[in-house]
Amino acid sequence: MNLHEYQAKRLFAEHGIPIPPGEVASTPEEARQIARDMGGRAVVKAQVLTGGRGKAGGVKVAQTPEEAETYAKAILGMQIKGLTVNKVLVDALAPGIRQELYLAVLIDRGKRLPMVMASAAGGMDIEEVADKTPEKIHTVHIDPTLGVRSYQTIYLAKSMGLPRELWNDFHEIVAGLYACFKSNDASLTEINPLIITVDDHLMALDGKMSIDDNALSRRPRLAEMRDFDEEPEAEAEAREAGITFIQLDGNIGCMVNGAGLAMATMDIIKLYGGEPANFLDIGGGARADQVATALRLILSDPKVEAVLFNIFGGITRGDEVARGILSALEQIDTSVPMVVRLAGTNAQEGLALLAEADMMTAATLSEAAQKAVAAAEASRGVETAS
Amino acid sequence: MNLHEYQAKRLFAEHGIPIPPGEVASTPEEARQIARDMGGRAVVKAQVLTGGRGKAGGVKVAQTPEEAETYAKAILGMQIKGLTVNKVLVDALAPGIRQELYLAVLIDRGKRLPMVMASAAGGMDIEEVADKTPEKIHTVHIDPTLGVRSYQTIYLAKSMGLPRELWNDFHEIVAGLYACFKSNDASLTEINPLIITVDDHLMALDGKMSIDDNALSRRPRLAEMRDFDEEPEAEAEAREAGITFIQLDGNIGCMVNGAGLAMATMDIIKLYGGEPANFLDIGGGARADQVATALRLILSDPKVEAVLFNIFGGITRGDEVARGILSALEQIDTSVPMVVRLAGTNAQEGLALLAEADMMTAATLSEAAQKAVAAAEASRGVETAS
Amino acid sequence: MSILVDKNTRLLVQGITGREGTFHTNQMIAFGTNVVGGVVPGKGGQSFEGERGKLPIFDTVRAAAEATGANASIIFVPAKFAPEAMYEAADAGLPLVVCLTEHIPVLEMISVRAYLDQRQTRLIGPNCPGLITPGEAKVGIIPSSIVTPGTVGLVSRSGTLTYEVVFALTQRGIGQSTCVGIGGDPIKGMDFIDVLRLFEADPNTSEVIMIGEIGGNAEEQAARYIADHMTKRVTSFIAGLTAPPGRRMGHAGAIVEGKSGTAEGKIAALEAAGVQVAKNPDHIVEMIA
Amino acid sequence: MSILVDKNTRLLVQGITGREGTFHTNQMIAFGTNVVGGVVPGKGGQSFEGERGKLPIFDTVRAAAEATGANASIIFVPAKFAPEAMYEAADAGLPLVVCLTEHIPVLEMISVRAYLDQRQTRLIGPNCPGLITPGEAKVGIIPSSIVTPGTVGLVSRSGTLTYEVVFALTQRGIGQSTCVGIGGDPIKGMDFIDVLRLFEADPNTSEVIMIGEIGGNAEEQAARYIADHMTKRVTSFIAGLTAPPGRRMGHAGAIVEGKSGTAEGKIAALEAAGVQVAKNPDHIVEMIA
Repeated sequence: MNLHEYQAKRLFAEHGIPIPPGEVASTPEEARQIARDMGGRAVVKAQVLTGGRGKAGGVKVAQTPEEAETYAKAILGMQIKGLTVNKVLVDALAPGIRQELYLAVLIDRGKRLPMVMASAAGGMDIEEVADKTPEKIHTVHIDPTLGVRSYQTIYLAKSMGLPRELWNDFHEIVAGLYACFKSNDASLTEINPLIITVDDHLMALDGKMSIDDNALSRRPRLAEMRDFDEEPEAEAEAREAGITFIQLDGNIGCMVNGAGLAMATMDIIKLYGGEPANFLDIGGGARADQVATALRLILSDPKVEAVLFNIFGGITRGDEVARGILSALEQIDTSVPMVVRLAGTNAQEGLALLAEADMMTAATLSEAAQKAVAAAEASRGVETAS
Repeated sequence: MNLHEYQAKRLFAEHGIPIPPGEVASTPEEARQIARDMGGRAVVKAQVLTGGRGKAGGVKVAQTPEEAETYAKAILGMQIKGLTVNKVLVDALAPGIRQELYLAVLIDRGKRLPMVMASAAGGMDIEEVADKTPEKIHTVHIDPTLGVRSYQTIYLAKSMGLPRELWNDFHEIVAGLYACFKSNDASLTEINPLIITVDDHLMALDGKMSIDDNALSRRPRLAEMRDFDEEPEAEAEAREAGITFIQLDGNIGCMVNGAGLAMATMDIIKLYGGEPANFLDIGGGARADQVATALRLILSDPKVEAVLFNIFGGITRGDEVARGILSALEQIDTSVPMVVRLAGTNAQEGLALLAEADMMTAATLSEAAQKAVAAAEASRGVETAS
Repeated sequence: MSILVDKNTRLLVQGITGREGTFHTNQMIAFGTNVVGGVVPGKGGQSFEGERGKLPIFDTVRAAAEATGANASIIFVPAKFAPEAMYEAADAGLPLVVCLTEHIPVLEMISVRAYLDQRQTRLIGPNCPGLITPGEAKVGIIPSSIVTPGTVGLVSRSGTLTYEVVFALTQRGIGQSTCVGIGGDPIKGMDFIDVLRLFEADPNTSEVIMIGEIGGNAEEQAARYIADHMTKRVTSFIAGLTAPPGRRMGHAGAIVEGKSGTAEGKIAALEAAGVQVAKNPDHIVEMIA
Repeated sequence: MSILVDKNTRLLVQGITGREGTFHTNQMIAFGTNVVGGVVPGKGGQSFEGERGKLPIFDTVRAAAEATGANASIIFVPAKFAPEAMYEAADAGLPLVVCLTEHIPVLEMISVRAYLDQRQTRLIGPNCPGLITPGEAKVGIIPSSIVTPGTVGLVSRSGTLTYEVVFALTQRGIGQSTCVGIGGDPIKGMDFIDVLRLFEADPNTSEVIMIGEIGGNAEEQAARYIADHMTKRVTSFIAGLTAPPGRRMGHAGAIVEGKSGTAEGKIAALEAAGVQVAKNPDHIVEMIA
C-alpha cells in the first residue's frame, strides 16, 4: 500500500525529520486559507498515488493566497495517469535550495536486509541516476539488531560530499527515516529531494512511503490511511472478497487459482495471440460466491471478449468449482464466451457438469488459451457484423 | 562485583518480580521498628557478600519485634567467612511455602549466550543439585535479539512440573529476571528459593546478583552500590591505583606484570615449595608510584616472608621498573628479602641497577622462585632463632 | 533417495489442532508420512484424534522433539504466531522446518531468517505448499494424487503452477524424486540455489525442473549457479512475461521493480546458463521426455 | 608461510591518532608490517605523521578499505567505542580484525560476536596482545625483540606469559611461525581450536605451543580437538593451579566457578589428549627442543 506524500511526510516528521510546514486541502478555498496562514507563498501539490505529478501540471508555486486558490482549483479534479486528484498539499515555500539530495530506505532482498540508498543527485528519477551514473548512488545495509550506526552515515555523507557541519543532522535524518521504515513496516521510505537550504539546513521536500500489505493487520493506524478513492473500485471489491485482482488492458479475462498459475495463464493467452484483461487469483477455496464476484468483476470490463477459467484442483475440488461457475452464471446475464479448463482433483466430474451446461471445456492450458483467443475473435467478428 | 541480597531484590522488584516487603537495618532498634511496621513476624537476615549465612547463624525468624531486635543484635557485627555483618535485611515473613524452586540467569561461555537455569529443587546449593541430580536442572538459552520467548518459559515450567495456572506468572518472572540481568550488565541474577506460597503465588525469597566489572563505568548507579566495607581494604586501595590485587594465605609475596604471568608465578612459587601470599598484576605501565603502592600492599601482610618481582619487559622497560622498585624501597622500610627477575626490554640495564642496590636478582622465573623460597625459609629461620 | 524428506522423516505438526493443521495432518499420514506428534502450547498431554489413530500433543517443540525424536516440523499457525513457531522449531534444533503460513511481514522474516542462519535449521517457506517425495513422505499440501515416484527433481516459487507441471509429468509417466515449493515471499528460507545444490548431489535425481516467476533475482542467481556447478540438466519456466511493472502479482515477492525482476531478464540469464526455458509450462514435459 | 598475518597483510589502524595507536603504529611499521592507513571519524583527509613517513587517515573503515585495499585492521580505541569499531570493520568486510581494547562488557561482546559470526571476519581479541609472524608482520603489541622466525606456532590466552615463553624459545634459537595472543576475555573472537586448526593446516608450522589458564572450558575443547584432528605435536602450560576458586584472576575470563574451569581439569584433559603439559613455563623449551 502506498501513502500520499502528505501522509509520508507527517510520519517522517514524527521521527524528527524536518519538513516544510503544510496542510492538506480538499477545496480551493481551503488551499487559499492555508497559504494565507503560512504567509502567502506556497507550493500546491496534487496528492495522487503515482509519479510524474510535476510533468502533468500537478505541482505549482503560488506567490499569493489567491494564486494558491487558483492553482488548487486547476489541480483538484485533474486526472493524472488515470487517477483523480482529490486533495492538494499546500506547503510553505522552502528557503532557497543550495542542493538536492536523494535518500531512501528499502529492502535488499538478496542480502535480506534493509538498505539505505543515498545520492547527491537528488530531485530526479533515481532509477535513471542508477542506470546512467551508478557511481553516484551510495548504499549501506542496516542490521536490524544494530540499527543505523554513525560510521554508516559518515560513509554516506562523505561519499555524497556533504559538508562536515551537516554530518550530525544527516545522521539524525537517516536514523529517523530508518526508524520510520521499521516502526511502520514499510517496504520503502524515500525523500526526494532532501534539500540543503541556502542557510545550510537539511529538509525533506517530498516524501514517498510504501507499506508492507502483510503488516497492515498489525498497523491499524496505517490501514486507516488507505485512500479508497485512489484504488480502482473493482480491485477494492476483489480485495474485500479475498480475491487478488488487477485490471489490465487486454481482451481475455481470466480466473485462476494461485498467483503463479494466474501469471502463467496470462502469459499463455498472450502466447496464443490474445491479451490478458486482468490478473485474478481466486485463492485456495474458490467458493461459489467468490467465483461469482470474480466473474462479475471480469465482466464489468467492456473490453473483455472471452473469459478463461483455469483451476487446478488440489485441495480445491473440480466439481465444486464447476458448481460455483454454474451458480455464478445463473446470477449474471452475459453473452461473453467462456472456456473452462479444470485439472487435478475431481476435474472429470467438474468438466462433465460444465459440458452439460453447454460450456466450452479444455483438457490443457494451451488448449484452453487457444479456444479462448478463438472465441474472442469470433465474438469480435459477431460484434463487428452486427 | 557482587550485590547484597537486599540490593538484588530491589532491582528484581523494579522488573516486576514479587519479593516480600522488607527494609534494611544497621542497628537492632531499626530492626525492631521495621518488624513492628510489618506486623511483628519477620526474618532477620545478615547482609554479607558470601554464602552460608544460614549455617553461620546469620538468618533468624522472629515472632515479635522484640525478637527481631534480639536477633539483629546477635547478627550485626558477626563475622561470616571473615566478613563483618554491618547490615541486616528485615523481611516480612512469607506466607506458607508450598515448594521451593531455583531460577537464575547467567552467561554460557561456550554458547556465548545468556542462559536461564531453573530447577524444582530450590532452596539448596545448586552446584550440588547439578552434581548429583543433573536431570533436575533445566536450561534455555536466550538470544539477545529475541529476549525470553514464551515457548522457553513453557518448556521450563513444564519440565519443573509447575502447575498450568502459574505458567504466566512464571514467564513474567523469567522475563523480568532476564531484563534485570541485561539492563544491569549482570553476570548472574539468581533467585534461590523462588517459592510457591500456600496461596499459589510465586515469590522471590532470596536474591543474588553479580555485576560485570567492565560495565560499571556505564552503570554508575550500580557502581555506587559497591559496599566498600565488604571489600578487603588492601584490594580496594589496589583497585584505585589501577593494580589488581588479591590477598591469599601464603608466605611469598609477588608482583608481576600481566595476569597470566602472575598466575604462572604463583604456580611456580608453589612448585618450588613456597605458598603465594597474593595475586598481583601491576599492569602494563608499572609506574614507580604503582610499584611503590603494590609493594606496600604486599608488605602490609605480616605472613609475607619474601617478595618476588617478576617483570617481563615488553612495552615496559626493565630499567624503568628497576628504578620504580628502588624508589619504592626508599619510601618503605623493610627487612623482608626480595628477589627480582627482569626479562625482555632493557632487562640487563635494570638488573644492573638492582644489583648495585644489593638486591637478589635472577635470570629465569624458576631461579627467582627458588631464591625467593630459600630466602623465606632463611628469614623464618632468623625469626625463629631470634 | 530423494532430498530433504523421505521415509526417515519424523514430523511434528505445529498447530495440529487448527482446521488446516488437522485436515493436512490426516492427508500427510494417509500419504505415508511418519507424523510423530503435534505441538500446541497449553494442550500438552492431550491427543490428536487422527483418522488413522492418535498422536501425542506437546506444549513445546523441544519437549516434543525430546520425546519423539522428531527431525522436522511443519507450521500451520496464523501469521501473527508463525515467526514464534519458526524461532521455536529452530531453537529446538530441528534440521528441517516447513512454514506454510502466508502474510508474514517482510521485516519479521528478515529477523527469522537471520536467526535461522546462525543455526543448523533449514526452512522451506513461508507461504509455500511444502514438499513431497513420492512414495516416501509429504510435508505440506501438494496434492498426493498428482505425484508419482521417479527421478525428476522439481523446485518452484509457485503453488498451483507447480501442481500443473507435476501433474503433467505424472500423466506422461515421468516420476519425480522430490518436488519442493519454496514459496513466493521475498524473504524466505531455502531458495533455488539451495535446492538445486541438493538435487545435484542426490543420486536419485537425474534432472531438474525449476519454475520461477517475476520479482527479485533468485532466478538470475540460480542461473549463475547452474552454469558454474550443475552437471544435471535443468529445464525451466518463468511466469509473468505479461505482468505489468510496479504491480504485485499476488505473491508478495512477485513484482517487477523498475528494470529488475522481469521475466525477460530471468529467461535470458537462464538461457545464457544453458537452461532450456519453456514458453509454455505445458511444453516442459515434451522438452524433458 | 604462517597463519593470519604475513607480508601480504595490508593493515588499517582504527584509532591511529591516540597515544597507544600512534606508538604501536610506529612499532609495527618498524617491524616491517605494511600499515596502509588509519581510521579516525572526522579526521578523514588528514595524515598520520609516522616516524617512517606519512599515512592517510580516513573517516570510515569502508572508505579506507576501498582506497587502500586493506585486508586487516587493528583496534586501539577505548572500551566505550571498541564494539562500534569492531562492527564497522566487520561491516566493511575486512577478513581479519584485531582488538586490543580491554574492559569491554561481556554482554557487548556477545552481540559483537553474534554479528561477526554472520560475516566472514575473523576477530582476535579483545583484550589481547595481538599476533606476530616473525620476519613478516606484527599486528599488535608483542615486543618485536623477543621473536625470531621459525616453525613453532604459539597460541595463548595471556600476554606477558606468552612473551616469557616466546623469549625463551628465541634465546634457545627456536624460531616461531606465528604467535597469537587470543586474549583473556570470556567472550572473544578466535579461540584455541580456531587457531589450532590453522596451525595444523600451515605447512610452515611444525609443532604448536598452547598456553592456557583457568576459567571457561576452551582448553578442554581444544584437548578434544587435538585428540581428534591434530597430527602436529602440541605442548602446553596452564596457569592458575594455585588460584583460589571464585576470585577473578585479573582477566575477566580467569575465574574458577564451582568445579569448572580449574587448572587440574584442563591439564588432565590435555594429557588425556596426548599433550605434554609443562608444570613450569620455563620447561616448555626443553620439552620441545
